Amino acid sequence: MGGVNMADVNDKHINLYEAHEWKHPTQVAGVTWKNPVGTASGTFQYAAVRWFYDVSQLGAVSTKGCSPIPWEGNPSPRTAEGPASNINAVGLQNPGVDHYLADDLPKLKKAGATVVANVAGHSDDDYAAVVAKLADSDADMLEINVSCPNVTHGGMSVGTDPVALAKLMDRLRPMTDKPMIIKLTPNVTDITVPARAAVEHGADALSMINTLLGMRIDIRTGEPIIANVTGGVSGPAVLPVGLVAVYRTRTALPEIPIIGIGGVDSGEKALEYLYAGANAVEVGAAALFDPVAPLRVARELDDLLDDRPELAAKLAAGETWR
Amino acid sequence: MGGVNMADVNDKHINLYEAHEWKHPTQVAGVTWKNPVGTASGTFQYAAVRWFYDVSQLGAVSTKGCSPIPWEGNPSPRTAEGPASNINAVGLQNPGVDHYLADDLPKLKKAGATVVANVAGHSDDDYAAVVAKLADSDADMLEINVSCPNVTHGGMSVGTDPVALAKLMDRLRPMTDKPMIIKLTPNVTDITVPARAAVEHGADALSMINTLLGMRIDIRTGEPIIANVTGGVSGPAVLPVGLVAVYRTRTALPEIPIIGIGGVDSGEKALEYLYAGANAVEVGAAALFDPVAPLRVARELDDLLDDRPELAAKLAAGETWR
Amino acid sequence: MMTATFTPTYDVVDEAVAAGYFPPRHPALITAVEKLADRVVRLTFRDPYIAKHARPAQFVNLFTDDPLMPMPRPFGVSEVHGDEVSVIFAVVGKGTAGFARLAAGDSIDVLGPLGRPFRTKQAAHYVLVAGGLGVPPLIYAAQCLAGDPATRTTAVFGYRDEHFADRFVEPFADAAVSIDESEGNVITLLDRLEASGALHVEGLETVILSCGPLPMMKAVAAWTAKRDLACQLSMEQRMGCGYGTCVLCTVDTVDGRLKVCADGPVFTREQLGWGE
Amino acid sequence: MMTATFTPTYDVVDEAVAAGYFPPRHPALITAVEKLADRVVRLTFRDPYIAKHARPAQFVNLFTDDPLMPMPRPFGVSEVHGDEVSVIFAVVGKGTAGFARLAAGDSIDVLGPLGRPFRTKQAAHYVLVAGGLGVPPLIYAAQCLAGDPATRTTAVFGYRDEHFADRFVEPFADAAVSIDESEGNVITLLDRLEASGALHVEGLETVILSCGPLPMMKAVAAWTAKRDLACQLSMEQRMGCGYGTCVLCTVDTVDGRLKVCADGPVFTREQLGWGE
Ligand SMILES: Cc1cc2nc3c(=O)[nH]c(=O)nc-3n(C[C@H](O)[C@H](O)[C@H](O)COP(=O)(O)OP(=O)(O)OC[C@H]3O[C@@H](n4cnc5c(N)ncnc54)[C@H](O)[C@@H]3O)c2cc1C
Ligand SMILES: Cc1cc2nc3c(=O)[nH]c(=O)nc-3n(C[C@H](O)[C@H](O)[C@H](O)COP(=O)(O)OP(=O)(O)OC[C@H]3O[C@@H](n4cnc5c(N)ncnc54)[C@H](O)[C@@H]3O)c2cc1C
Ligand SMILES: Cc1cc2nc3c(=O)[nH]c(=O)nc-3n(C[C@H](O)[C@H](O)[C@H](O)COP(=O)(O)O)c2cc1C
Ligand SMILES: Cc1cc2nc3c(=O)[nH]c(=O)nc-3n(C[C@H](O)[C@H](O)[C@H](O)COP(=O)(O)O)c2cc1C
Ligand code: FES
Ligand code: FES
Repeated sequence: MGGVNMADVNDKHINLYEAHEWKHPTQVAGVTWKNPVGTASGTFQYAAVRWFYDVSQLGAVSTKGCSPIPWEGNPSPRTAEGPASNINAVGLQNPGVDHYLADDLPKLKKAGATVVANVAGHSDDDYAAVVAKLADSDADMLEINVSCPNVTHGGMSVGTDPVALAKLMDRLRPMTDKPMIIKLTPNVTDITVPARAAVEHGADALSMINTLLGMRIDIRTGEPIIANVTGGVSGPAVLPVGLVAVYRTRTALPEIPIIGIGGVDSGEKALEYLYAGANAVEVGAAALFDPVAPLRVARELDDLLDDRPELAAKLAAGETWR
Repeated sequence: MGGVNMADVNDKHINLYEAHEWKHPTQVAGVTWKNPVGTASGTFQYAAVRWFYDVSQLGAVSTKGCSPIPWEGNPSPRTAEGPASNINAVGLQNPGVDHYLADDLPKLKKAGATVVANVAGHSDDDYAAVVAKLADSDADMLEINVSCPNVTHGGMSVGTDPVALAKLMDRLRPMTDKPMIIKLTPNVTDITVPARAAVEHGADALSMINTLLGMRIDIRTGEPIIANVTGGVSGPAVLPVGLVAVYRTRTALPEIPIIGIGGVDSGEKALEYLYAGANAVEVGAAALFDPVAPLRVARELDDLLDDRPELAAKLAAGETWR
Repeated sequence: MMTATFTPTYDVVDEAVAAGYFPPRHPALITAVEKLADRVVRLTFRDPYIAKHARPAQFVNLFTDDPLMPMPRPFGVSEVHGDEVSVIFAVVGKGTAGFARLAAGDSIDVLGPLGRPFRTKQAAHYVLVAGGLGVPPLIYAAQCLAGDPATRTTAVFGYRDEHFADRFVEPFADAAVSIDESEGNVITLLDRLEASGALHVEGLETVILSCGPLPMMKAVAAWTAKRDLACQLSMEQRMGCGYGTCVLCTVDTVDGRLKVCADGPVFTREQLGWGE
Repeated sequence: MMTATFTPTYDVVDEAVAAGYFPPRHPALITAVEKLADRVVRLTFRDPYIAKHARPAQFVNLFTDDPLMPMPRPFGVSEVHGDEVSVIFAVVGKGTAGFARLAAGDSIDVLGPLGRPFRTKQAAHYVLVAGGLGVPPLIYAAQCLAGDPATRTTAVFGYRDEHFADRFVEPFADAAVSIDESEGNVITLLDRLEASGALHVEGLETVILSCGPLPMMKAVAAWTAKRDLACQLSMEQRMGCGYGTCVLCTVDTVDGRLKVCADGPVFTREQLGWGE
């Protein structure tokens, strides 16, 4: 009467709390990540996550978008659920770069994390002000968020306009030697256009995708659920959109390091991004649904790469599958 | 020991095969639909669907994109699964407009359906050739597909370029008095830009969204699953993206009739589109997963509208919620 | 069919704790599901960790097993008995509708306990003012304070119609009164208690702990402000994570936008700037 | 938990049929799930409609109950007994892995029977050539032809290793031979049968029905073309709907791109332009 119970059909048990020797590192713009899995900006706060796992175990942690002064973000409610997705409209609330330098960053470095400092701005001046302060900091890499759909100035308005993006890059690039990642939005017709603009103007790496514009309506009231009406869609639902962004960008720009983001919640999905041409991935919304998701993805991927020595070797050498 | 069994928690049983008096019609560009639910182009073929239900029961049926001559479409495999989505790369295979006029259209009209003839093209000439033949046909409405992501010419390349779209509209508009719906793509930064171009150049209505660009990779081979590499994402996952397209377009263009499409698989989701400002909805991928989905959505919505007399009255009068 | 059944191949809670961490999301065995009123359900699950650590106004994230609905559903702990934890919830949407269909023997994924509790260290007369589905944290406050001889508790519960939670709070509270909309609301009760002198307990400060719909809590805050009584309010907000990582759950306070999940859910009237 | 259990509140199949339509997707009760070999499973469900109407090479869409995986999984019918229908499948991905975890008493959503069957009206010696997971339609062909005194059937099955389907086809076929990769393939067997004269049955045309991996079917087509034997091949393609509405499942034929689900899955060698 009972169903078939095949060992190989069941999910493998990984004990996340056992010490683990990472087998498959990667390189992103010259920076070694001990594994190809990081956290995605806005879904990782050290103060919250440190209770759940040792953050130094991740490839890197990308911290919440940081602005020159504290920002209060959008009014609540800021979130709604989509089918297999989260919709967020934080609007980049954060305590500002000075707080970041005094508090989050030193704690993260002390904890042994490889830190990607995510930079937010409403204007070129804003971005420049933050980059100036981070230029000599302990951050390992900078990630310039020109792709937030939840602010009216800066954010996505830069990432969808290759001319504005080039101008911003020309301003920021000379300010620091730190590897500079540009984070791009999928809310464009052809993501390779801003990608190329960023690379031609000095980006060391690209990360993609930020969230897709979306909304939900409460059928009890007929009104949008999110106070800001629209938000950014992320989570499992966006996986195919993230993959195509990475794949097309890899094809258009064979040399640029790429961090693949969007819908990663398992080692297998991380692997898809690596096959699409990414050097590494970041885990976002999945961490909202389970705090340890990024570490679990890293562990699953580490095992999957055992069976893929060619891919693993390329990643370790700073190369990519395609 | 047993769980709570609340009648109101369980899904309501609707017998789709019982005769039903439709209570809540809508108007799209002056054409009455007996209910606000149609089929989405490419997911409805009369020859397949007629075995499952009486197609005259739908608000309308939008037929497969029709080209001047038969098109063979893309090589196989043409599809992959995304999380809560389908990815398709048909590439507009169809037997051409002459076959449509000789076969599908007369059969559909004989069956009592309200028919939206979807028009495909690789060039302005192609579109014009099809519209010329449909101008005096029995089709109730025309739907110009300038949003297919799976062809290299025409399709999305027109829908993402407001200048090209305006030019196409200027060519097609004088050719027919039939209500002309322009079907738009979400693969743009701001869908209200092509929407406005279409409306200013004579569109009677807009339908949105077509599919989002996406792909999957087979981790067994490291290669894309779809022969054409990329395809169009549709199904539950795209709901928030479709809603935002309708909402923003309604806000920008208060008067234009809009057909909301994307991820509708229940009366409740259809209702979200109506609250977002749509006059009607179309059901696409859901019909791949269950042939009778469009009819079920229509029946569920008909009941939901009973409790929303204000919305129902607006729709019947050709107005919208916002 | 692809539903996770409760066959824990390893104990993720123990492993996390042994390694010095907080337990991640994990499955818990459901031991009881009861209907309390129209669309109101009490669900109990076995979770020694949460049972041991939860404090009043702390909540747990419950997760549906439908991957179309991945977001956490937060619910205040309403009671703990041994290693069993109860929540009481209203069926408002698809997630709670699914939870209501669960039965003893099923499993449910949980994360918790989360949030900062009511501050109840001080010897005081705690007046537990709840409306509607705000009752759970106050039942649990009564339960936790029941063992403390230095405090007194009076439950003041307002319902729409059925008094579904009286029987849960009565065994714990020193006094309990309730009302439904046909008669009035919690302010009606507070006025009555005040008039009868029942709010005043010799030698104990009166502290109001409250949870319920926003208009009710604002009224309670105003009522306490007029009387200069301490007032702690447990807030609700749509959440992304429930553990402080996403900043999706903010409430406006005099100190700016704070997280309901990690800075709250309990805020003082003063923090919220209410009733001044 | 939100899994649909088999509690049919109404019989959607009967209602559809009574109204003159084909049944839509509906739940069916699973009556048996057996492991046949490493990652090969036989699943049986009760479905009087499909049991009554299915013909060899027709298939059923099975659906996972995980809404992240909404697409149909098509499987050829392998046997019908009374009102029970069997399929045999390999565990290749997450959908089939989920199906393998099902047990008798569970329910599964199905749509079918779909596609055009093998043409077997003609009195003939049907040689049923299958490789790997191509066996199900040929088991069912043997079963359906077993009752027909005007035909003869010979099953020719090739496996990678375990001969998991011999015991299903042997009761039905007039003769059955099988082989695995350690020894050769179906062409090895066809050559042997030809050499022994076993392919030839007095007064009956020899017709090859085949299903299996593409390279095998191409080899079979070439083999039959050389001998000018009729050859029908049951094809596979990734599908969107399985019932002809989406044009996602095409195969290149001499008549253009045809739908595997509605124009096939059975195509003649000539249609495919193979082996010429
Ligand atoms: C700290 C806290 C404690 C709570 N305690 C209780 C309790 O003890 N009993 C109780 O009945 N309810 C409580 N709630 C509200 C409860 O979380 C929601 O009613 C529930 O999440 C609705 O889920 P759903 O799937 O049925 O609704 P849906 O509308 O289908 O849910 C969609 C999304 O919106 C969220 N959501 C919807 N309504 C609310 C809401 N009012 N508050 C927060 N998120 C919401 C859901 O969590 C989910 O992410 C609490 C909320 C918070 C923030
Ligand atoms: C007409 C027909 C009859 C079939 N009969 C059988 C049979 O009797 N026994 C058997 O073991 N297999 C059969 N198959 C193949 C079977 O459908 C796939 O192995 C199965 O769908 C894989 O599902 P999955 O969820 O495990 O794989 P996943 O890779 O997780 O599935 C993802 C998607 O890809 C599709 N897919 C993946 N592989 C295939 C494939 N080879 N063919 C078609 N779709 C695929 C799935 O249907 C699903 O939509 C048949 C296919 C067709 C077209
Ligand atoms: C709550 C939330 C906040 C976010 N904040 C930021 C941010 O500050 N900066 C940024 O570059 N991206 C931000 N993002 C986008 C994510 O980093 C990521 O690009 C996106 O969510 C897609 O990945 P996912 O599908 O794994 O979530 C945020 C996402 C979420 C869900
Ligand atoms: C298989 C398939 C084929 C499609 N073909 C067409 C087409 O020919 N013309 C068109 O305008 N849209 C086409 N579409 C897009 C749908 O009409 C619809 O806009 C899209 O799928 C989003 O709706 P959904 O989420 O309900 O599927 C097709 C979609 C699918 C899934
Ligand atoms: S819900 Fe994520 S910070 Fe509160
Ligand atoms: S799978 Fe849809 S037409 Fe064949």
